[in-house]
Amino acid sequence: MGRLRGRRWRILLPFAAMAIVAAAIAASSLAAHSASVIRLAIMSDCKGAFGGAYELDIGGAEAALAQYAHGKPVSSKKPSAGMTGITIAGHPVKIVGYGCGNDTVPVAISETKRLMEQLKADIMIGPLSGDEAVTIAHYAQKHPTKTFIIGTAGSQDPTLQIAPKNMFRYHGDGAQWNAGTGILAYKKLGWRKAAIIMDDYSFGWTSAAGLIADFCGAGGKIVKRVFPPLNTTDYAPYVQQLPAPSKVDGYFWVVGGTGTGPSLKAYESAYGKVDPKKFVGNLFFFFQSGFADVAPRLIGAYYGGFGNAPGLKTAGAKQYEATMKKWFGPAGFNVTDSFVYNYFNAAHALVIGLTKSGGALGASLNASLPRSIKAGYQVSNGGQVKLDSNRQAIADQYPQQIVKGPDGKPAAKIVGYVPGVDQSFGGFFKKTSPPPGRSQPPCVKHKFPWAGHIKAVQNGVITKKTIG
Amino acid sequence: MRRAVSAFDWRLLVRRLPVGVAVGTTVFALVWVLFWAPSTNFGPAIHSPANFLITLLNGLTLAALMFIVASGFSLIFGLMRVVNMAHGSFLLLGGYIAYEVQQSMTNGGGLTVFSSQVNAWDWLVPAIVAAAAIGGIGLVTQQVFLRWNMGQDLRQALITIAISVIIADQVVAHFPLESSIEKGSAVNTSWPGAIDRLVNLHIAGVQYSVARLTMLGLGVAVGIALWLWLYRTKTGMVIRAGVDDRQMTSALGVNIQVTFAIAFVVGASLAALGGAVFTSYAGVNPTTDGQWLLNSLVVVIVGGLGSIFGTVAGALLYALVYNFSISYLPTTGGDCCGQYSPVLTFVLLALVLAFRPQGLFGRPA
Amino acid sequence: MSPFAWHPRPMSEKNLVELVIGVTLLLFLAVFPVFGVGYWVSFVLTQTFLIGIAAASLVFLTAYGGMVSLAQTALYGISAFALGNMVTKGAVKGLHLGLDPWLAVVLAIAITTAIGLVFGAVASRSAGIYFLMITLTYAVIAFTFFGQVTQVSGFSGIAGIADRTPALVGDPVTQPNRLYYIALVTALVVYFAIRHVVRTPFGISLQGVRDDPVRMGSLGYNVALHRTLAFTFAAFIASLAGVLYGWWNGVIAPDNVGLGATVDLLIVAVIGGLGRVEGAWLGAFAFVVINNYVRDVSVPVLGGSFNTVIGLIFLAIVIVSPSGLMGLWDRLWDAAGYREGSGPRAAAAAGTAGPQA
Amino acid sequence: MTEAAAHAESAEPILRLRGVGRRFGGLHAVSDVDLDVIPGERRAILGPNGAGKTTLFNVVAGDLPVTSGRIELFGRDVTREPARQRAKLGLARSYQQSRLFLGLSVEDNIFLAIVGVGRGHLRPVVLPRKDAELRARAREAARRAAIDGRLGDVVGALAHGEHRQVALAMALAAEPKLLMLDEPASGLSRGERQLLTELLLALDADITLILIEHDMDIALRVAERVTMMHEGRVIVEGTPAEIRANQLVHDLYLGSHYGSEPEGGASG
Repeated sequence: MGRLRGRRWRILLPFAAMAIVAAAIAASSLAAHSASVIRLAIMSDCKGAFGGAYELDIGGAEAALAQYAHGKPVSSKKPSAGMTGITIAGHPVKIVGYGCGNDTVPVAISETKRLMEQLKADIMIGPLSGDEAVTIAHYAQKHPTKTFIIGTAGSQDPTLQIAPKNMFRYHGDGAQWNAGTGILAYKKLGWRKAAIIMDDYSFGWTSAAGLIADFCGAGGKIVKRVFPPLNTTDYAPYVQQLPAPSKVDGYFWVVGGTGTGPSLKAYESAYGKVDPKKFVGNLFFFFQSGFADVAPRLIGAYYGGFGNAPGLKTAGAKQYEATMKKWFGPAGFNVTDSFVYNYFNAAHALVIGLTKSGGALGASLNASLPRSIKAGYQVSNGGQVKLDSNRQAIADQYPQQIVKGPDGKPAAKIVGYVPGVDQSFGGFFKKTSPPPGRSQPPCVKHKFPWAGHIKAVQNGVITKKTIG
Repeated sequence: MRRAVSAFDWRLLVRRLPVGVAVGTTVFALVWVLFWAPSTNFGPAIHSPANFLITLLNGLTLAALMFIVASGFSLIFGLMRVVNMAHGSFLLLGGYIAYEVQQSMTNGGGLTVFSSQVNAWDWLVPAIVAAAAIGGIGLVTQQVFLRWNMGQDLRQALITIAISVIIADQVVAHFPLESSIEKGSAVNTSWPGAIDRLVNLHIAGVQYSVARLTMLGLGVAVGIALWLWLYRTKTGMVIRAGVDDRQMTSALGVNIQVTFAIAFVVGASLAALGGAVFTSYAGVNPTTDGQWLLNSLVVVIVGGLGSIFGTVAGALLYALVYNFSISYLPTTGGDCCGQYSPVLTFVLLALVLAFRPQGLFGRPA
Repeated sequence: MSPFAWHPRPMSEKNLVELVIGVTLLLFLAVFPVFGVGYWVSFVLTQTFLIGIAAASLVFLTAYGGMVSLAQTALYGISAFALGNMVTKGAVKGLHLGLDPWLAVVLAIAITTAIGLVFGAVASRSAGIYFLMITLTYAVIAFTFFGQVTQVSGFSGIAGIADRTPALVGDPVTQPNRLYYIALVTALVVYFAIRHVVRTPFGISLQGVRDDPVRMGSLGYNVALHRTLAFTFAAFIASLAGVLYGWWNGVIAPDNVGLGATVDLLIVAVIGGLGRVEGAWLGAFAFVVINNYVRDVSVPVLGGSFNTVIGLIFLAIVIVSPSGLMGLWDRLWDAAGYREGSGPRAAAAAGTAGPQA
Repeated sequence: MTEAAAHAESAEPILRLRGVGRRFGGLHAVSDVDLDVIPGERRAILGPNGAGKTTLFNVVAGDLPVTSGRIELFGRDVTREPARQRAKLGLARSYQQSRLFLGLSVEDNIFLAIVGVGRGHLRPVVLPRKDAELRARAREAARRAAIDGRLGDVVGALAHGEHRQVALAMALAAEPKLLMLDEPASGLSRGERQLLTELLLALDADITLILIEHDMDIALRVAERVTMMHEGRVIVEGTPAEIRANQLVHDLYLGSHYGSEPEGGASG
């Protein structure tokens, strides 16, 4: 090194600087961890197909923390600005970070690692979407000291197949959300023969499984299943495979997120204007948070819900909606949206669980998390959403219809009340049966627990009239 | 070749093999689609001519849209050797701009308007505004980021990747404008009422969308306009000369920088025009940019970079293979085979490139 | 002339300084888990090592073969998918063959290398931007294949790979240090393997192919074969990264090989510098750290999320130092000291033109 | 041995062209060329710019396929063989503008020329003894081309004249039976030309040499026979003396200006 002369030494200065920065970062991640603080992470999507739901998810969770755990939102317009003052059972709760997924598995897992390992969260509320939840369920299995409460994901696997003991879901999966809607198509619309088009991935299959099981269970026949890949540029060749409108009574339309508009446009350029009476969709037909672009042409169409019940006039619903408006009214989002509702219930359950465990985490929190929780849009079981043995919700569902709202714009209206839908559809879906897929489940007649118990809902009031 | 091949020359056979395979495959595909096609959705074309015609038209109209978008990409590449990885982002932003303009022209914001409320101007003005705006952004991009590093292919591609990352994030952060919190939602615009209907073609009783046929017409019009511009005007001649030999054109005393700027603006505007069309035809969302960057790349790779005829050929091949493979692959149960169409499409493209690395109409590297 | 050339020089003052820095860094990394922060061991650095290996396969092809490949992400994904399908068992997605973990590793590497051979053979007649394009097609084929063929994956991907690691690796969650050291050692082996190969007849001929393929033909070389084998070797390296990734992440999904991930790996290599193999790990480190620590930075006026910040950082790097951080180091060195007597350094620092522009 | 005697012996030609032609689109760069070169011969190919000399080299070496005719090398039909097979048979060539590997050192460039005609192109390990032997040969070739002072330097950093020397060293290192040099003297200084001439004259008698050269002094000093080309065709063939005396040659060539020729095809 003697040969190193003059100003060349300076070259090492950037390295010294980098070393200091690295040491500082490392030290800061060490120092920040204080034992009595409960560290909470909220995971949602800020990019990709569901990027628009980011603030809704965070808002839902934070409203519950504000209502039940003394939290104060930094901004009532922008939930992701943060929250202070959360205290549960005498323990301060810190939101250590918000996960930003993009509806893909790799980002979900690296965000989860960032939140749980770098930021050292003890508990996660999230994620938003199905494949993300599958991945995080596997992660949860390997990290039994952490607790995961699914935000609003609709895949079956996390609780039916993988079912880690530290993962909870206080809302239905994609199949549950559609329970009753197939029966409605059979009874109310009089469909007997229908075709289905579904996204070719796990949420599309799960969502379609609910409609197929329900419709076929009532006696209907699915004559054609078409499955376009996600993010298809041109849906025309797929739509072309659907039987012409004259050949079937209707279509189940399970193309969602960003595909609803393009696929319906492809339908219109193949067969002319959409006849809302020949279309039954899943939640994506009137996705209040964005994607509502297709709703105008679907006024009158029925669709499966999202576990939510916009316009339901029960005390629980009113209380929930008032709570949301109280904390995030100025943000201007639709509080009946299940992105908000499901995250709200998840956070609410967490507050109850932590209170019961006295702030203890891990196994004692898992044991303390409520096996049933009072929820705004739950009517059966005394207004309590109950968890099954896999920690998965048994919840009421509400088939809905797109109607013209008072301002002339499309609005969601609930038309039916399907009490207490469980994940297995009364034993129809099993851990051992093939998971929903392109040709699963088969189309068979089957009597589901709610068949014959679906009540009509008029003006937000559940009537005694049975509609399916 | 003057000398006849006297003995059996296996090397010759190997060299001719690609052509033979290509011809054989094409013939087989034609026979399959026209006369055979067992256990497919529609059966052979002779049994179901209507479905064949619709598949064909779907392919042609999609090819037209692909041509509009990809011709811009090809123009920029051909002249400047810039692989503009921000092309998809230009399309995406163009689509959102067209949406905003149409919203403000019709009911002043809110949800999608019905085509019955939309006249030709309500469609054309948004498209023109989008094209102009993106043309401007293209100009800035070219002047600020690409002008001073001509010839550094990879560096320029990387710069445009960075720009595309920024644009994509900015779109999600700010669009749609009227939404306060649900940014990054999918949006679509409406076709004018006059073309948003079906027309009876009087062939096999097929009813077909006028909007899609208009799209086909627009693609042809863009193609003719580009051809006239490139082959019948002075600027066009300079551009073609530039595609052939940049140094020489520059040495002839032409101000090549002005030509570059013009070509970049036109290329970016074509992306935005394609975006405006796509927003009416399917709608845009934050994943659209990647999709269309890929579509453009595939079209120009297959067709041959920098060739307008290559772009036509690439768009036709890609769109037709895509459409026909979805409809005419056999379906033997739930897990086979129609859904493998995207895989098949790309395998085919890889094979085209394996035998003609420069694309169908491209010159060797 | 390709600007990515590795210029062999006798041990200069600079080499010596680099050697000292390298050895110091290595010693530091070797003892880091003892006092290091858990997250930096299990997440930042292990990820840096394995992404760096994948990036090194790209840098190798670029610097010594003149081939900028976009297929490296696809290849390392293929390796992880192969591993996942073979090693997992029970009610998970994929083939869940439940093979012996070591056997599965060997097969995953063999399959990926064989696919690399086929991919390389098909692409070997292309060069420059056309090579970039055909390898992009490979990336898309891999993505659509794993997305659509549910027998081997589907969009949810394959999980549970980390549950079935060899005993040597252990459970990456509870024993992250083991995987850390395995990744570190693999990275070192890959680094020295590349350094060695480029000094062998094969490596020197490959550089000849990079500089002038036609001339190589007239000297008696089979250019296409060289390209094919270089690509195969790079696929082999990428397959190592894939196996490590499978163990480390436990999950592999089609989006791991999507367009975004493909571009990310290119970004990693470019940030590090496409001219020198060391750059691969430097770029991986910078990428991982930036991705993790710029979350709360917001851009005035423009707005937007941290993605805008990442885009701006990347833009700045490409504009300021096209040869990446390693290039920046070369320039700093030149600027900081006395000019050495002679040498072609100016040519090396002149900038990054395209591959065979 | 005199030139005449050499030809009279009429050994089996080392290179035989029959009716060789090469077309670029409508342009006939080379047409209907017949040529016989016998072992040990020194042959110069002359002709004005655009006469097709470099294209002829390219088709003989296999860098360009012929569009018509037949090429025999060492008694074997190589018309359809790729360039690398012809190199293996013992053909080495240089290029008008030196085609060197600019990112590699002088020694590595020569090393490649040696490995190219031998075995072990794909050997991915260093064998110390084997490589030492190959490198010793490379250094020896460098010494013969008087470039051994720059062995470790990157070729991209060398001067033009040194490039010529490296190219020559590479051609010699391959130990070819047939050596084809395309304007080795172009761009060289007077001193360098002198050096080159001496190198060529000292060339091993077993090596057959074909030379394209504009510098008549060098060409006519080195060559035993001369082939004159014009517009892609061979117009005259003979000894240097005969060529000097030929009126047609004077009209076509000696009277015209000297200079480098930008020809079609892969000449550069």
